[in-house]
Amino acid sequence: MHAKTTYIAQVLSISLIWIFVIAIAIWIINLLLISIELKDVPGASIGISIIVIPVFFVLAGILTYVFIGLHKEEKKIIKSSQE
Amino acid sequence: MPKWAMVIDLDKCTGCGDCMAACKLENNIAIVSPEEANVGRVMFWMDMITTYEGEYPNIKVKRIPKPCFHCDNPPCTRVCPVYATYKNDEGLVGQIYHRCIGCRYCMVACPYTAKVFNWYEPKWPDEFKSCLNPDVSLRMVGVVEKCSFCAHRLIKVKENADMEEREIYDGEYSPACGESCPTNAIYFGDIDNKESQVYKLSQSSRSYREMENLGTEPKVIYLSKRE
Amino acid sequence: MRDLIKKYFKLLIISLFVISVLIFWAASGANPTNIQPIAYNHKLHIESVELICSDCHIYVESMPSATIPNISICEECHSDDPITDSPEELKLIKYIVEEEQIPWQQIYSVPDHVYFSHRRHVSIGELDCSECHGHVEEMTEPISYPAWLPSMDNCIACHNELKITKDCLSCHM
Amino acid sequence: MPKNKQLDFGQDAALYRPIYETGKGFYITVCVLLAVYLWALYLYITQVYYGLGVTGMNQPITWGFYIVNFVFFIGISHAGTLISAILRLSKAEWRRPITRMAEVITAIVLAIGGLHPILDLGRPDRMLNLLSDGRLQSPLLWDVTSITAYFTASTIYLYLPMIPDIAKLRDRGTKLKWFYNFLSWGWQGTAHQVKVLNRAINILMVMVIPIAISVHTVISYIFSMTLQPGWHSTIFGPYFVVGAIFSGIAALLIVMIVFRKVYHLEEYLKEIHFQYLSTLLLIMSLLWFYFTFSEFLTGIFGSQTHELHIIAYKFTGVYAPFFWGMVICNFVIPVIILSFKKFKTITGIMIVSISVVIGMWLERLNIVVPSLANPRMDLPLGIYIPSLVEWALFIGGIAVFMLGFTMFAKFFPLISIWEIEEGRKESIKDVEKRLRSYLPGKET
Repeated sequence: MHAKTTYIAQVLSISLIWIFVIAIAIWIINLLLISIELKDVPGASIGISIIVIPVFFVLAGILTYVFIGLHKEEKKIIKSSQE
Repeated sequence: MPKWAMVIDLDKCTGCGDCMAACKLENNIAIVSPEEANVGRVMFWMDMITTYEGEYPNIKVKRIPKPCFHCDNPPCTRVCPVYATYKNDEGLVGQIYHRCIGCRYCMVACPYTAKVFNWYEPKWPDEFKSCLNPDVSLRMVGVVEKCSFCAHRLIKVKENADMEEREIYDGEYSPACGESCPTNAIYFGDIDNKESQVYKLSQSSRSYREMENLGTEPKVIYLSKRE
Repeated sequence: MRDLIKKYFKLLIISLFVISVLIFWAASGANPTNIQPIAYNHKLHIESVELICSDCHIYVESMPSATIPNISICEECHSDDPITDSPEELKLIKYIVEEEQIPWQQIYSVPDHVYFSHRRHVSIGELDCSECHGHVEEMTEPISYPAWLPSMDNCIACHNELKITKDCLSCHM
Repeated sequence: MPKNKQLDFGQDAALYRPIYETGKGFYITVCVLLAVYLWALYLYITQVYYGLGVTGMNQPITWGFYIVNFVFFIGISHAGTLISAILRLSKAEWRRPITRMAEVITAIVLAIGGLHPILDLGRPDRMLNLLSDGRLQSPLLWDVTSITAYFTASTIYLYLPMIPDIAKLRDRGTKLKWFYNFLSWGWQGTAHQVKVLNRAINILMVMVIPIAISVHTVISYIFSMTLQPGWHSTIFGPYFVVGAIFSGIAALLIVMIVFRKVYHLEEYLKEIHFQYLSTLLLIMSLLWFYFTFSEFLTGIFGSQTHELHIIAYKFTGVYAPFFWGMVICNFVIPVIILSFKKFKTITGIMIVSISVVIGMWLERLNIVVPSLANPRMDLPLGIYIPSLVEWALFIGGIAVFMLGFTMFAKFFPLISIWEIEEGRKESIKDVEKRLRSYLPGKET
């Protein structure tokens, strides 16, 4: 029971980073759209958004990769110890 | 689209400072206390640069009125993070006080030091409060402000012209400084219109602009025989 | 003490939520009752007397502000003798006799840093009053809330639709 | 220290002890720092209430301490992640006790430095305008995005190598077991988990280096994108990065020396670590001097009026003492002390590090203020005297950093325990193998 609540909390915290990253992506795309609408140097905005958005997604991806990798192993250990 | 520009004839200018006073009254610019002014927080949209050359008793004094130059290629608008300062189609560089977050990046980027900042909530002596100009909004603490070429006058002038279904005639729109100048040293008009006085004066051999080498293309043109 | 807080914590949160929702609902949904000094009937004046907007709001076509009618405009038709048997007219006559202005409440207003001109919209732009003010000719009650909120979003929406300038300096000063 | 306690913690007792034993000193430090922080907060609230008039800034000098400190703190933050990533990448074995501290400095100082532009805003209540109507063309927005990216990356980079240590603390059992349990992500130390973690760390350290370099380059762009003489220079990007690493190493050395003393980590932070890091510091000092020299030489040789004007002002004007102080602190003292083995003791290194941190702060001041004090137009020279509020927020920033570091040290080991253990177990073999591969002859 206790392990389960911890796990849920961990999943929530991981989804928090995804919310953060998606929010940043939405923010930058919003700024990009504004700059296109106002014809205010959209080139600069496009350049920045192309670099920034993938960087954030890769960072969140690495964190998720580690999280999943560690937990898979933990489940295996628990299973084998029960058997 | 017209392109508004100002010509200041320094040979006519007596350096009286009437333009500064007219500007201050027209645009509801806050009156800063003497102590504040001494530490460099005085607020002028139309400033007067005073330089002294030579030594006593042979001193040459130069007085040059300096508004915002409304550059055609403004360095200030490029750095603004929130669209609070921008150049519109008629070449006016606008400052939107209600959007400004007060980062003062535009002040730093301006090579002409044309902008001023509201360090405190703007204040006026009681006698001034009753003669604030209702056409110009009051600024609040923590925003940047600058000469607008009296853009509020342009709105009215345009509306009058539209009502009468005609074009704006040369000299109809003039900022307060130009209107008040006792020697008529300040001309204002559409520099794209080849008929306008401003265009003709800008072609004069006496004309020069401040720091043309920066490529900012200021739209305030000085006329002077000196230099 | 701790248990008590724990026990009632959920209840407290829920009740706080319910109260705030109620307050919000009350503040937004509730119609303010008549806040004008006289229950002026627009419909009556427009239909039976055949007045048009600019008869009373006299500067709507020629000046930036349309103006709320001065009492002298009412006096042009109304005098000491009541025309109808409405009790509201008696109130008006009282103002006329005492030579006082009617304290109308302004409903439509823009902030200090916005320049809004009626003549720009009505005479030059040829907009109908109802575009912003709604169907005034069917109003039997006086106006107590704006039919259309003069917020920047609303202004920009219309300027976008009609392809009018969105230059900041054309409205802000 | 009673000896029987040492047994409970095993071999690396010195690393665990600060977490399990809370002395009086800890509470006193926290209270003092908290008081300083509250004082600064109070003064900041007065600034929000009255306006930026309470600072010493004025019309030509519109940027002052806040921007200076912003650049300074972000510079310090380069200590960490960048150094630790480079050391990890180059497989320098002596990195093991250093990386964690470096990463913590980065994460904390970056958070503090990143907030400095908000202190500088005239209307902090309109911050959200940046979200709804920001302009990506403005270098300030470049800063916002790159600092956010760096902060995210460096926090992850701090956290991931900490997971095994957190698991160790969890298994040992403390009061906050749920907390460590939550953070340890089910680490059991199996081969697969180690592989996953190492792979993630490897990807991250490659990613972190360009992000870190971009952050300080972009901060220099705030200045060099304007037309101001003294700022409008292409050298600014690398110059700022070098300066940042320079001050970062110095800050790292100070932290290492202080915590070595306080937490008795002499066993782990040995003389050799300081020797290596201070050699790096010496190199950075020379590099810094090279950049400064070429920056000024191009200015003087080109002799543009305004450029020359500002250089002359820096050399002889009101702020000249700060300029020469900067040269002494950043170049003269480090070179003299670090070049002679006699002076290169821990005390000597401490003196150098403090002087470098001060010198780099003076450098930021010398970049920001003199250029603004000399407007291009023939206006009177500006003068800037920082007010109490600005000093308070500076001191408050440092206090928050120290507070953050102390709190971190309370909850997590300051030296990576598992990496030390790994070093003991494997790296000797590893290094030997690597060495053999360098040498001529067959690898056996």
